[in-house]
Amino acid sequence: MGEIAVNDGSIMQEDKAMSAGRDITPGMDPLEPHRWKHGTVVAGVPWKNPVGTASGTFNLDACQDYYDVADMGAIGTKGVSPVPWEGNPSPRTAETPAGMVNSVGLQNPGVDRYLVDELPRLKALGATVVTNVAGHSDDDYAQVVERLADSPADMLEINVSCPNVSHGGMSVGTDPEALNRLIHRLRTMTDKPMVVKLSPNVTDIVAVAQASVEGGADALSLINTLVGMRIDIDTGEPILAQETGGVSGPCVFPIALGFVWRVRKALPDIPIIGIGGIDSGEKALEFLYAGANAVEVGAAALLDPVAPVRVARELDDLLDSRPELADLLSKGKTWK
Amino acid sequence: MGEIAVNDGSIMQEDKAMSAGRDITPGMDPLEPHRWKHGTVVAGVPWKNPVGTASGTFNLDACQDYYDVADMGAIGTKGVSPVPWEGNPSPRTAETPAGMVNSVGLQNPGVDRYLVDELPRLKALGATVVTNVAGHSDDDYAQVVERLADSPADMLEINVSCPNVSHGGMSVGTDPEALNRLIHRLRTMTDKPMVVKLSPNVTDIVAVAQASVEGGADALSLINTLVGMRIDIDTGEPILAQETGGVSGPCVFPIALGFVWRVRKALPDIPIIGIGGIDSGEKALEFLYAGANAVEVGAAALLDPVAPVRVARELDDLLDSRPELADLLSKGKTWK
Amino acid sequence: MSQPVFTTTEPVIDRARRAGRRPGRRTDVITGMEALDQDVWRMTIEDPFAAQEALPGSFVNLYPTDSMTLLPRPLGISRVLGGNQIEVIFGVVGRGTHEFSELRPGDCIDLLGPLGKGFDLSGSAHYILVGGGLGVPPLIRAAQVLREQGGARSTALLGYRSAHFADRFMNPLVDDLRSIDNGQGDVITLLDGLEPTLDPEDTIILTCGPTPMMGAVAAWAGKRSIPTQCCMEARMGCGYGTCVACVVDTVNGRLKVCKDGPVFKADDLLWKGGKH
Amino acid sequence: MSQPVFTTTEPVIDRARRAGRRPGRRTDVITGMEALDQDVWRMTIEDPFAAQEALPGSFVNLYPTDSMTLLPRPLGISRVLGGNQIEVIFGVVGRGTHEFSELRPGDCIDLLGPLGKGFDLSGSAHYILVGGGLGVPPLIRAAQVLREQGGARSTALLGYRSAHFADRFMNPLVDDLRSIDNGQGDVITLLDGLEPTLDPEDTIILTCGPTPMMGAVAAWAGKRSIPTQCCMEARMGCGYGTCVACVVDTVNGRLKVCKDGPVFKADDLLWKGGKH
Ligand SMILES: Cc1cc2nc3c(=O)[nH]c(=O)nc-3n(C[C@H](O)[C@H](O)[C@H](O)COP(=O)(O)OP(=O)(O)OC[C@H]3O[C@@H](n4cnc5c(N)ncnc54)[C@H](O)[C@@H]3O)c2cc1C
Ligand SMILES: Cc1cc2nc3c(=O)[nH]c(=O)nc-3n(C[C@H](O)[C@H](O)[C@H](O)COP(=O)(O)OP(=O)(O)OC[C@H]3O[C@@H](n4cnc5c(N)ncnc54)[C@H](O)[C@@H]3O)c2cc1C
Ligand SMILES: Cc1cc2nc3c(=O)[nH]c(=O)nc-3n(C[C@H](O)[C@H](O)[C@H](O)COP(=O)(O)O)c2cc1C
Ligand SMILES: Cc1cc2nc3c(=O)[nH]c(=O)nc-3n(C[C@H](O)[C@H](O)[C@H](O)COP(=O)(O)O)c2cc1C
Ligand code: FES
Ligand code: FES
Repeated sequence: MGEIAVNDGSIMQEDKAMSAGRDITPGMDPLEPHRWKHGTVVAGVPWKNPVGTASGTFNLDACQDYYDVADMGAIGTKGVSPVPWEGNPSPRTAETPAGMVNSVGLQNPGVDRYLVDELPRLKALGATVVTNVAGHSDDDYAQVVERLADSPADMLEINVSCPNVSHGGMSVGTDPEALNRLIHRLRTMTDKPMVVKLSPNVTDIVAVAQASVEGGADALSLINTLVGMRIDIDTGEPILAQETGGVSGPCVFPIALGFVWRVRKALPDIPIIGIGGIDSGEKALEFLYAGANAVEVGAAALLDPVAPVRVARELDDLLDSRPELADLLSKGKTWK
Repeated sequence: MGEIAVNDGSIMQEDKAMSAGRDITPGMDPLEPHRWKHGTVVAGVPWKNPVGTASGTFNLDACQDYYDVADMGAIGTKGVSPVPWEGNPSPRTAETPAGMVNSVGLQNPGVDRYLVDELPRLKALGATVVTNVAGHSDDDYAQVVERLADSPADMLEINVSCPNVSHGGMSVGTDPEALNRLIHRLRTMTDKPMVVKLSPNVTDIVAVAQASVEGGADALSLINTLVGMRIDIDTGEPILAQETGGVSGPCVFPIALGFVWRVRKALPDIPIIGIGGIDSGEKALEFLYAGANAVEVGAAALLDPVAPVRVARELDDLLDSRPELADLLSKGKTWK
Repeated sequence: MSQPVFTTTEPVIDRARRAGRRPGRRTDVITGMEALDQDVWRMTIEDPFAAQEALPGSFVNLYPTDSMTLLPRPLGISRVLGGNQIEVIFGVVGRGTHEFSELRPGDCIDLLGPLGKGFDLSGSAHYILVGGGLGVPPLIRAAQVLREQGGARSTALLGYRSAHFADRFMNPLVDDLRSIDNGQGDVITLLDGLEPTLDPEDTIILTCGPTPMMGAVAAWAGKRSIPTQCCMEARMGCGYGTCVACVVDTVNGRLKVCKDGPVFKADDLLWKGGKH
Repeated sequence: MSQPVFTTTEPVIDRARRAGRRPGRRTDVITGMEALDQDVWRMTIEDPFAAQEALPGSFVNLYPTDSMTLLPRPLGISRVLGGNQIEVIFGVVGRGTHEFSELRPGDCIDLLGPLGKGFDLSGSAHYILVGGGLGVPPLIRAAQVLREQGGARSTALLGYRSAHFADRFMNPLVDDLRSIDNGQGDVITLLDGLEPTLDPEDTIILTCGPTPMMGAVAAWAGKRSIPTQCCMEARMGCGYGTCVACVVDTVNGRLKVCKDGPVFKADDLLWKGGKH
């Protein structure tokens, strides 16, 4: 084997994909027909694989062009509010190193429209649906949960962690007492498995997690976005119209993993959906070892529509050689 | 201008540098002799340019091989404790997307050694020195500040935000009352400009900032590292011996910027040193527009010893075309 | 050591088609690269799917490789060439387009698309294509489709900052081409010049360019009751309709530029500072 | 469009020298690339500074380009070639070394160094170089320096998992070479075999390889009072002594592998589970 003279094109392509901050498995085809081998159970709800879409990064009309939504472990849908919300002014996105910051501000057509449009269509397609609930006040959340109580949604995810709305959102999610009160109230209104989505913008994640569980949460999902921003050095002004927004993408991965780890240590039994920077089966697997029952893919789906399916496929294969972990997950248990 | 057939080597080199998450200015030579054009003032202390080294990422013996320490706006030195600390077990670093996580745990030879070794040598070389103070308890901090009170250090930086020590460190920095008490006590012990270094792992940064200022802080520096971790998927175990550590590097940049922005909005007059993910003059400039008086370069210096000088040089040139900002900084004032 | 590439174009497209879906992001080969002006480039890319599905007004997401630039760069398709290539014309604005400008034939680039709803070219009328600078590319594709459809008359009115870099692509595709640069006036000057020959009842305006320019064109056309379609711009998070980052205010609410547009009826748009 | 490159090797080195400093991170050209075994590569890099300053035991930081792999990859310098090139021999372990293995002559790589304190070769004695697998490279450089210095006798004892991939580089540089692989035994087998010919008073052992192997060698030598130097490994944050990530416990406290080492006296090291 002597000196090798030249690079060839195929290496370049793979190098490029990796350097763009995308974790990819060479040769992986997410659309190839696949029989899922390793399922999970989150708060009693079976997922056919441990990978879902993260709220706000899935839209049925947009995504079903690219993959079969029934292939996902679960579909997390965009936050719905009691009435349509028009969100924040534009621009709503900026780039950050290995990530992005958004200030969409929960623009959505409201729960009534969701109930006649996206939800029934998703169910008809065979999806397991996690419906994300948004509000500006306790009453808002209550109104949405009430409307969803006897809908076909499989799980409700209470979003008390959006940094992009001025009331409700993150302000409830960072105050254990207020949060406990809210979850208590919502608990009386529905028997559906209720997931509380936690904010990373807190001093003590365990206190917030505990407040949710004591309030009656069946599961926790974390993390939502971290507060952040970018500034345009030509104008000296923030790039986002809303000034600050929520940071997500690969850059938040180690931070999200640390949050899941700490919550799992403190609360050994609560089901956890790990979210934050996942763009490969390997990163998903780190979350499972940190104690998550399942994961969701967010920003990565914005950069490639089929990313969630690809992550699910990669993870399914990685679990083949980890029978102990796969077995725990399939029984609704977690690592350690 | 017809079709162009081939790529050439020089383009490749620049592309590579950029894709590795390094922001570089082509052609920039940080070691070229340079007369600094744009200084700043932090809590009354003049810096010859607005760029310092961040604590824990500068070591005199290591760095002076590569550049003249007097070229920096200031030299932030590693946290010193009352007695030598041996830090955490190895491994102490892991990689994360566009960043790293460390759990050094403030290994340092103690304040006595610092006073006869690194500090006098730095002063003899003409450096402006920000001495970082570490402790496990209020008494620890007090002891170090006492020893430093009539040392030649130009500023003291109270590190109440290290996530890698079990007592003191981050636990003080996340509790406004405890922090206020500590700073109050230290204030009585020294007239040196006292900077409080804040943790990003808090719900309400403004409360912590305010507690510091009311306690007597002359300036704030932020951010220290964010709690995070990585897991080895071959073993299922954390990569760091200490399990979790502190995340830094380009990935934290938008988050750090958002923290500085919010503190500046709430406290228009307190001097701020912005830290987090800075690896170019442009990123430094974003911090100045967010309201910082100066910045410090941390993780970027680990990846290239001359990075702090390069950032200072790039910023010095960028400020040429921003006379209004340069003028404010030179007077100890900030943007907006 | 070299492993199979994860997404060469053809297999990705084939598999998606077999699955009844659109192909996701894939790595394409650049077939041509030409400097048209200072910091303006023309790039051709081999991608049979994009070539076959490109509507007039469609764009593609191109992705830089730098980890500071994860978000898509939406660029309008200017022409389809030879059935399996698309052409884009882009200006160097920031880091992403700078990186693109350094690519050369044989290099690879990641692509998603084609994306977006195109111009409605079903009406039979005299089409006036009013373009400004780097807004011209989608209008070239519109002219190409009009020419393929046959029947309709087309006139292009193009405004540039300086060099008339896109005239030579537009020229063979329209019946009449008039262009102007900042030294001489703007597209409204051209519209005013054309007006005497126009029958408002039999005219459709397609416009693409800076938003203030399109606002002025829409106002000009509105006064004359000439139906106008505008191809809008917005900062995008995904480019394919999933994130709601790219909104524009319309009489039908806040819509997504990437999926509900980029082409909107001028009458439906709420221009900054109220309607028109 | 192409701008001057920020750090070609020569100017960076020249400027640093003029300023009386060491050059920072720079972009070098790869001059040779050869597969030595399954997943073991030999790479040569043009860098006059590293070539001139390389001590026996020095390493260089090489940097992958992927944004997931920002930290340095420390690799021992195995030889200096022609006065302006260095050679490294590395195994493919993870993402960074995988990326390196796909580079080819003419490609570029970022480098910092040479770094670290080397073996002390000042004693006149019979040097026994005991290496394991990918720990052999720094010993090749030690043999090269011993040969350049002249005078001292040298014997290499090399242990491999399977293929004896480094023998052909070590062989011309030592007086005697004995190697072994897992099927036959380990370096202790070789040491035992050599023992009858050794005069402990006139012997110095240099060792580099997996830590347990070096521990065993140090214990073997300790019993016979043969002075031993070990070239240690640790996960690094910076590689040049600034971050205190890479520590090893010694009788003199927790020291930095990158700057106080990588070479330490076996007697100074506190081996896991107490001092030998
Ligand atoms: C539907 C559509 C079609 C377009 N077609 C063309 C075209 O044919 N030719 C052409 O030259 N340009 C076109 N643009 C604009 C082009 O997308 C931007 O110039 C490009 O994204 C700038 O990227 P950058 O990295 O160089 O700039 P940067 O300023 O570094 O980009 C930072 C971020 O802002 C976004 N951004 C910057 N400018 C714009 C802009 N004007 N519109 C939308 N996002 C922007 C980038 O995509 C990126 O996310 C189009 C935009 C849209 C929305
Ligand atoms: C002073 C020194 C000299 C070395 N010389 C050689 C040599 O000549 N030839 C050779 O093949 N290897 C050598 N190594 C080991 C080499 O550095 C690692 O194999 C390499 O860093 C692995 O990188 P990766 O990206 O492939 O692995 P990954 O596991 O993906 O790396 C992840 C992180 O762990 C670090 N890491 C992983 N393994 C090691 C290790 N064994 N030691 C230190 N850090 C590690 C990496 O640098 C990186 O920061 C040396 C190590 C040190 C400390
Ligand atoms: C554009 C965008 C919109 C989002 N909208 C919502 C939302 O409506 N509800 C919610 O709970 N989280 C929302 N999120 C947060 C994500 O669900 C996820 O928690 C976060 O982005 C971290 O994951 P990631 O790093 O994989 O993106 C949104 C994120 C993005 C990027
Ligand atoms: C290896 C390492 C050691 C650090 N040690 C200290 C320390 O001793 N005291 C302190 O206040 N901050 C310490 N920090 C935090 C940095 O000073 C800085 O606040 C943080 O890394 C964010 O900046 P960056 O993203 O530029 O690295 C350390 C950071 C790193 C990476
Ligand atoms: S950019 Fe995501 S919806 Fe348009
Ligand atoms: S790796 Fe930073 S001190 Fe050794």
